Formats: sequence, structure tokens, C-alpha cells
Amino acid sequence: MEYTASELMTVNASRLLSNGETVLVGVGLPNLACNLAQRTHAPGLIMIYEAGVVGSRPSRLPLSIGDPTLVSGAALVCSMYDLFSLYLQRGNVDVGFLGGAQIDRYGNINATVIGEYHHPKTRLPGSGGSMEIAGWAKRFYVITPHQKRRFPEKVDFCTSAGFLNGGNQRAESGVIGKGPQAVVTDMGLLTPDQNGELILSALHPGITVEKVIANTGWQLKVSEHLTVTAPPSETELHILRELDPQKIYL
Amino acid sequence: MEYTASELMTVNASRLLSNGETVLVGVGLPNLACNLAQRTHAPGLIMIYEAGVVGSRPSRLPLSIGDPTLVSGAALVCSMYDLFSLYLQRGNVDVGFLGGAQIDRYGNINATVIGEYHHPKTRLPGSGGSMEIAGWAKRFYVITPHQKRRFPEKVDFCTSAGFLNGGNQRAESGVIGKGPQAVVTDMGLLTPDQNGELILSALHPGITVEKVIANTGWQLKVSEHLTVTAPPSETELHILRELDPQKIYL
Amino acid sequence: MSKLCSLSEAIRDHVHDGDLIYCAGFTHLIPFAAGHEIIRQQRRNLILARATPDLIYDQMVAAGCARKIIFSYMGNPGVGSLRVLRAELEAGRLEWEEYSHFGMISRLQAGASGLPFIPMNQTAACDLEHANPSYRRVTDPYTNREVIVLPPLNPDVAIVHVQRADANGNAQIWGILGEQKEAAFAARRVIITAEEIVTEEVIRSDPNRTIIPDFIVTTVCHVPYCAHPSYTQGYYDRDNEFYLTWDKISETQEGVQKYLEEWVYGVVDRNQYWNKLGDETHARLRVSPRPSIPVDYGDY
Amino acid sequence: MSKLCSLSEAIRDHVHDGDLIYCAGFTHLIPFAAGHEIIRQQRRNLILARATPDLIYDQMVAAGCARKIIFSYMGNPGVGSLRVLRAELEAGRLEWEEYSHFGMISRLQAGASGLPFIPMNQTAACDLEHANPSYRRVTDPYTNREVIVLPPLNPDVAIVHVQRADANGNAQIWGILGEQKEAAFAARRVIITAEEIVTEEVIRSDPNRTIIPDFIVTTVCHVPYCAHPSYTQGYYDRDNEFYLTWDKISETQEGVQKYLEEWVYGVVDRNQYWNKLGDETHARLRVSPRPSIPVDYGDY
Repeated sequence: MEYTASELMTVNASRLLSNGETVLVGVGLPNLACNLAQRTHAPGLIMIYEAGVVGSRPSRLPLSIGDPTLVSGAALVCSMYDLFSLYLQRGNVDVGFLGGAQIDRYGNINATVIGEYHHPKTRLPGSGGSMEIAGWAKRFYVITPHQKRRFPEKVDFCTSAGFLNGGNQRAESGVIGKGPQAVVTDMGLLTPDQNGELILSALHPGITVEKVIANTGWQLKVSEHLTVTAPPSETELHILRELDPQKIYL
Repeated sequence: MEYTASELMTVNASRLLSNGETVLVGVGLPNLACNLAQRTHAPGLIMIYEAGVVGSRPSRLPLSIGDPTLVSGAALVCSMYDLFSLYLQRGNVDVGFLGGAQIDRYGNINATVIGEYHHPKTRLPGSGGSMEIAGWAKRFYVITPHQKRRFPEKVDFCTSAGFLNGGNQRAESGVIGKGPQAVVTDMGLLTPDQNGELILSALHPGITVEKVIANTGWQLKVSEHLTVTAPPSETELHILRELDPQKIYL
Repeated sequence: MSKLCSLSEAIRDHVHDGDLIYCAGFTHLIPFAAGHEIIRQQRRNLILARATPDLIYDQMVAAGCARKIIFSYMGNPGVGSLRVLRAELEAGRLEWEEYSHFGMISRLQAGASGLPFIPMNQTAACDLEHANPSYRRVTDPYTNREVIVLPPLNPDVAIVHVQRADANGNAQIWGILGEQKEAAFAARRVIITAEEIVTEEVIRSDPNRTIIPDFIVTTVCHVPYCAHPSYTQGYYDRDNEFYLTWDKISETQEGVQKYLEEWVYGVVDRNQYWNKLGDETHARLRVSPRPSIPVDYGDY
Repeated sequence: MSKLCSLSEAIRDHVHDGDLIYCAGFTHLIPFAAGHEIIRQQRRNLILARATPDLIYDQMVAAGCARKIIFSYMGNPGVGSLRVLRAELEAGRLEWEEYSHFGMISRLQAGASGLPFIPMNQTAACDLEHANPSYRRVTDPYTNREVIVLPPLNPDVAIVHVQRADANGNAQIWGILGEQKEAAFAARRVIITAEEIVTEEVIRSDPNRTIIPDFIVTTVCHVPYCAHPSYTQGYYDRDNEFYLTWDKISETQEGVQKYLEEWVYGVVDRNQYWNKLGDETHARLRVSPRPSIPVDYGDY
């Protein structure tokens, strides 16, 4: 079955989630990935939205992460202050999903600005909850198309912390989350090595190592255990397309 | 009409409340005084209970300040953390009512211990919310029987701040509340002078200045404008007795 | 004591040039009718604070109401940029002050609680902290580790849309609560807009549902459909189509000004706006009922 | 995944000698049945934390379960002293740690939020601050004024009684909320006792009513009348008569031990306890209905 780059990324992201986990769901593809996981291998996935919704079971694809379908039939709704305090800061969130305009060698994310902060070349939306999600979810994943400009050696602005400058820096900062455990792109998966540097650990079917390296802004290392991902199944694609019939994201 | 010392104090306390004010209601006689005021001259009195109940309209006298009758028909219920933060600390409470085992010359209250804190002679219940009520309600009142042991020169333990050692000490501490504005006893009313010292400003009918002085543990000053309180009216007594038919407090 | 008045009176009397205003609501219950009324009454030099400026502030900035914006996520959720705001910031024509969501909400929580500062744990991402001098650090006296602290945010006016309120201002919300409560308690003045004005008995039948007590409320306005193109849980749907359309409209200044002419200056109030949207839109946003199962408070 | 088990299993498996336990509930929803079960299972050296120790901790201390108490108001509300606790403190036989209500609740809030400390404004009353070294001060970096700070409280176990929960542990409370939510989030393990076990559909019909989500809950016990002589809003009244009676019972050690023999050791569980109370008490505590007016979430 044919599939788009967005579909490929979303399916691979959804496979990173396990049944029974709590996941802080971000807007866009992460939203799709979590909803796909709940409808396939992780029916007991507990979806949490930063707006203050816990245990959501949306009956339609929400455009925003504050949609009314997230609330009707959910397990719990609380204030945003409670959501960030009692859930995220307290360590009750297993997984976070983030996007971003730039991801660098050490998994740091920029969602704020291209150019200088006070004189922006391109002004992006900014952190939202991603600064806290990156810091405090037990682990997080990034979904983003693989383009050289999106993968610079170093981000212009660190909105959300990956492994900072590598080594023990993140652990020493005292944040409770273990940081980015995978970056899912339309070419493959990058995962951190022991030093917190993102390396190529899996290719999607038909993609070459050379192509990935050419689209990465630093000298990308390749894992000794490089694997190839399974293509999206028919079931996955079918459900995914039902979730986004108007192809807003896919 | 005959009345008891408790009835006398409660009626006089209730008269200190104005319509439309928010009052943080304490257990016991304050509870009676506020309920009496709401049923007489202050129907728009907004009764707040530290348990987290706002705009209560109890249909019976609550024994405790966490009674279910406070909730049924109330305007709002919130967590205790919200009650103390958003209402009391934020300055949304006009009046507080406190009791206490000891009240001293400068209106400081002891509800914690007689004797040394770590080796108590008599261990009392402790602060509850009274430390915060005394600090943060815009003004507060004290209700207590007039006995020498209850009115020492200085409290053994300052559970709730009055004017500390007098002068500007309280104002300089930066607390938002203006402190005790009257102490209602079964002999009369004490109110603070400019220095924050409690002086005798009103006698109940039939009580002499000498008797009050003899029952006060410091050299009690007498106001130049000493007045005599009006005796409890039949209506006040009637309502009060309906509120506490088993005479638990009265 | 009833505090009912029209929305135009409320804005006239309680929103002044130069005010710091907080139109509350995270995606849900955004008081668009109030934003449009502020535009019509031509308020100037406002400081506009919201976690998510959303279309409401994009429109108010386009109309020239603001000199500064305070925010934590300046996007059209699920769609892309807020094009007006983005252009103003990139051109250096609008002051801004920026937080993460938790930073923004924490500032309101401090303001609502009367605290001089509020702590949050470090996130290891320090660039925003360096860019915004409101971020400070304090050493935890128990562990000697540093935490991030932020100062209170106390708006001059909070505008809070709710499902139902009584005439005195006791207000109930269900669905996404966002920062509605914190904004109301933090503000000096509170304007409540409500889908429905109900009797006190309705409110008092379920006191745990009440978010805002009457005595902190300045004025109450009955404004059905106040939140469109945002939504009111149980009353009407989010107009996702319009959120996508705005992305096109706001591609040009002309598009934006034409929109304001037709849908803001061109109508007198929300009632006219809603009628102008027409039956097809009404039908598209209609929602069928899904009631809560009642609870028993007991007749004590 | 259902977490249902009996209360005796829950106490056996999740309350250990030496634990710091927090039986939550401010006047309302005090989990007496759990306290009695802990007494029957003869737990020792517990640290008992509650804002108001109430009769439940008076009884547990009398039964020899505790080595220390953490509290903010050690009275029989509206009646007088907690005589057992008072005697133990005066005799120096029980360790204690004391706060004001806001101090106590703030410690739970910090524990629930993962914060290393939490600020509160000064109250000008400093004696408790001097008596309890957990109180510290921090200088506000914005105004240079000092605030009071307190460290988090993270109980080993929180026991939280609720009106209704589903088998997974999603729990709903109405009426006085006290510190139930904060205690649950602060604790390492959470035991829910519920008047009613309901289907997930009941809970999910009103998500704003849910206080505690299933995934922080360790175990769920169906325990009707768990709170007597405290109460459950809408289910049964507070037994004020018993609160007055306890004042007499606890005048002597013999009285207390006789009570424990008859009403704690002498019954196997709450069901037997409730039946033993008899028809007259049941009738006295019965309450007639006063339902909330439902709200509409909309079928999106």
C-alpha cells in the first residue's frame, strides 16, 4: 500500500507507545500517533492533554489539543495549573511527544525563533508546554520531517532541552525526565548514544544511509545495529486515514 | 428577657458584622454569631468556612465547621488549598472570628499551649487556620469569656498575631490584615488604641469597670468614650436559641 | 445584588486604554464577543495577556488595540502561525513578553494567591530564562538546589466566559478549565460573560461546580455564542473550519481589514454576528446532548 | 484493569509498620473503617499525618499504632480536646510535628506538585515557626521581602474515601474537598475506599467531577459507611452525637479500651460495625435527596 511521509512518521511514532502508559499528547502528528496507538496495539493508553484533560477517548480527530471531543467521555478534567503541577512536574507522565522547527545533534529543540531572539528572522509559536514536557516527561519523542535545515549542529534557541551539550549535562541538571529517546523522521529513526548524541539507528524501507546523512546538518553517526523499520500495515493506514479524512495532517 | 453569658457574647459579636461582607467563620460561638447575623441584620453576609465552603446557607446549626449542612445549597466549594490561597491570602476575606485560651494586652492569641512548647503543661488544639485568619483577614474579632487567666499580660505562645508588642510592629510585618478590631467578652468590649493596646471601650449592662479590671491580667485602660451595649433583643435571643436548641454552645 | 449589564456597557465602564487585560480560556470559552466589542470601542495601548493569543488577539492587534503581548504559545492551534502577531513581532512593531505554558499559568496562580513569587522546577532549557528577565532563581533552603521563580501576574481586567452564571456572578464551568479561575482571582476587575443566566438555585444545586464566587465579580453579561469561533462545551462546537479560514484571510492585511469591517465593525453586537453566520453554520456547530449523571448532595 | 480488593487485603498489603500514613478528609469522608482495620491488624510505629487528627487518630494512638503525629488542629471539632492525643503529648509519650492548616496543606501541595519547597506569606505570628524547624524563610527576589517556606510532605500511603469510584480507581468527590486530591498525588501509594463502585460510564459522564485518576491509585475497596462517625455528603449524616459521646468515653483509658474492644476488635469489618450500630442510628443518620442539576457535555 502507498503511504505518505506523514503517514510513515505517524505510524512509526505510534509504535513507540506501550499499553497502559500515560502520554502527554501534542498537537498535530503526535495527536494522530497517540490516537492510532489507542486504536491498535495500546487500547489502554492514557492520553493526557496539556489543556487539562486526562484519559481522553476522542471519537473524532481533534484539530486542536483543546477540542471538546477530548472532554466528552474523558476520565478527568482539571485546571492547567493542576495538569502541569500534579501530572507533569510530579512525574506522572511517562511519555511526551514534541515537534519543533529545529532539532540539533544532542536532541535539543527549537520552537521559538530562527535568528536572534530579540530581532527574530522567523518568529515561531514558542514553547507552549514543550519546555516542561521535555524536562519532566519520563521520556519523550520528536516527530519531524528529515531536512537539513531542521537538523542543525546546534539550535538557534533551546526551547526544550535534549541532552544540552551532551555527556552528563542533562542528568546533572536534575530534571526528572530522561530526555529524547527517539526522533522519528520520514527517513528513519535517530536515537541517542551514551553521550546523548543522536545517531541513525533505523532506516525506513527504501531509504539509504547516504540520503539521511546528506539531509542532516552534522556528521551523523550510524549505529552498529542499524535496522530497517517495518512498513505501515494496512490496518494502521486504514485507521490513520479514518482519523484524518480531510488530510489536514497526513 | 434573661440571657446567658454565651448568648450575650454571641449577640454582640453578630452585631459587628455588616451586610455583604465576607466572613471566615470559626467553630463554636463565631459560627453562631455569623448565623445569627445572617438571620437578622446581615442577610447578605457571605459565610466562608476554612474547609472550603463559600456562600453557605446552613439550614441547621453545624456542630463542626465541616458539617454537610454548610455544603448543601452553598454557592461554591473548593479545596482547602484554594480556600487559603485564593480567598484568605489573596485578601478576599473581610472579617475573621477567633477564639483562644489566652488573649494578651496587644491582642495576640494563644491557642497552642500553656507552659513551655516542648514540655506542655496544658496542650491546646493548636492553630488550625487561625494563624492565617489573624494575619490575612482584613480585620478580625475575638470572642472569649472574661477571666483573668485568659487575659495575661503576654501570651505563653503567640498562635495568631494581634499587634505583637504594640506600636507599628504589626503594620511593619507586612501582613495585609489590620488585626483584631474588638474582643467581645461577657463583660464588655475591648478595642485596640492607636498603639495596638486593648482598652475597655464598652460595658455590657450591669457590669462595672472595676469588675472588668479585676478580671484582666494587665492594667487595663478605659476608653474616654466608654459606652454601654444594648442588651440582646428578644428577636436575637429567639433566633439564637432556635439555632442551638440543645444548648451545645449557649 | 444583580450585576447584569450589556457587554458594551461592561467594556465601556471596565476596560480602559492602557489596561493589562486577560481574556481567559484555553481553546475553550475564548470570549471573542468581548474582543470584538473592545475593537469596536477602539481601545488603545492595551497589554494583551493570554497563554495562547489565538485569533482573538491576532484580530485585536490587527485592529490597533495593543502595544504589547504576553503569551506562551503564539500559534493557530493545529493550523500554523498567527500571522498578524508574527508579522508585528518580526517587524519590531509590538512589544512582547514570553513564557512557557507553566510559567504563564504559574504567574496567574501567584497573582491569584497573593504570593510575591512562585517556584517551578528547572526544565534544563535556559534560553527563555535568559531572554526574559522576569525569570529569576531562588535556592531551595532544604536541598540547596536552585528552582525557577516567577512574579505574580495581576491583570487590570479578566474577561471570563462561562456556561452558566447567576445574576450576582457566581459562575460555573465544565469541560476544559484552562486558567479561568486563576485569571479571575488574579485580576482587579472581572467581567463574566455567560451563555446562560440561571437562578441562584441552579448554581446552589451543585456548589462544587462553581469556579468563581460572586463577590470577586465586577459585572455579568448575558452573551450567547460569545465564544465563536472557539466553543462552549455542551452548547456549540469549535468552528475548526474558521480557524483554517483565518489562516487564509490573514495572509494579507487587506484580508484582515475586510474581515474586521464585515464581522466586527459591521455588526452591532454578538446577536447580530451570530445571525449573520447563518443557518448552515449554526447547523454545523450544533451539538447533541450528553448529560452528566447527577450527584446527590443530600438535604441536610 | 480492576484494582478491587477487600479493605483488609488493602491494609495488609499496603500499610506497613513504620509508614507515614495520611488518612485524608477534612471533617468529611474520614476513612474510619481503614483506621479500625489498621488497629485490628496491629500496625506499629506509624507516623500519622492529618490536618485534624480527629477521633480516628485518637483511637489509633490509643490502640498503640503510632510513634508520631503530624497535625495542624488537634481538637474534637466543636466539642473540645482529643483527650488521648492531648494526654500522650503532655506526658511526652508521642512525638509530634505541628503546622497551621495552610502550612500543613501547603506541604501536601508541594508533595503533590513535585516541588522541593512551597512559599506562603508571613502571618506575623512566629512562635510556631521557631518551634518547628521545618519552617524556613526565603527572600523574594522581586521585592527582597521574606516569605515562609515549607518542604513537601510525601506520605508512604494516602487513604482517601470517596463517594464513587470505578474499579480502576477513577474517583469522584463532592461536598467538602479538603486535601483529598493533594494527599493522593503526594503519596507513594493510594488506597481508595468508596461508598459505591460505579461503571466507567458513570465517571466519564462527568469528567470535571473526577479528583483522582486511576493510574495513581494502588487499590480500590468498596466500603459503604466507611466514614462513620464522620459522614459522606449525600449518603449519610455526620454522627454529631457520637462526637459528643467520644468526649465522655475518652475521659478514661478504660472507657477507650472498652470502646476499642467492642467496636473495633469486636467486629470483623465495617459491614458488621454498621449493622451493630442498629436501626435507630441508621435512621438518625439517613438523609433525604437533594440532587445536582445536570450539565450537558455535548456528544462531540
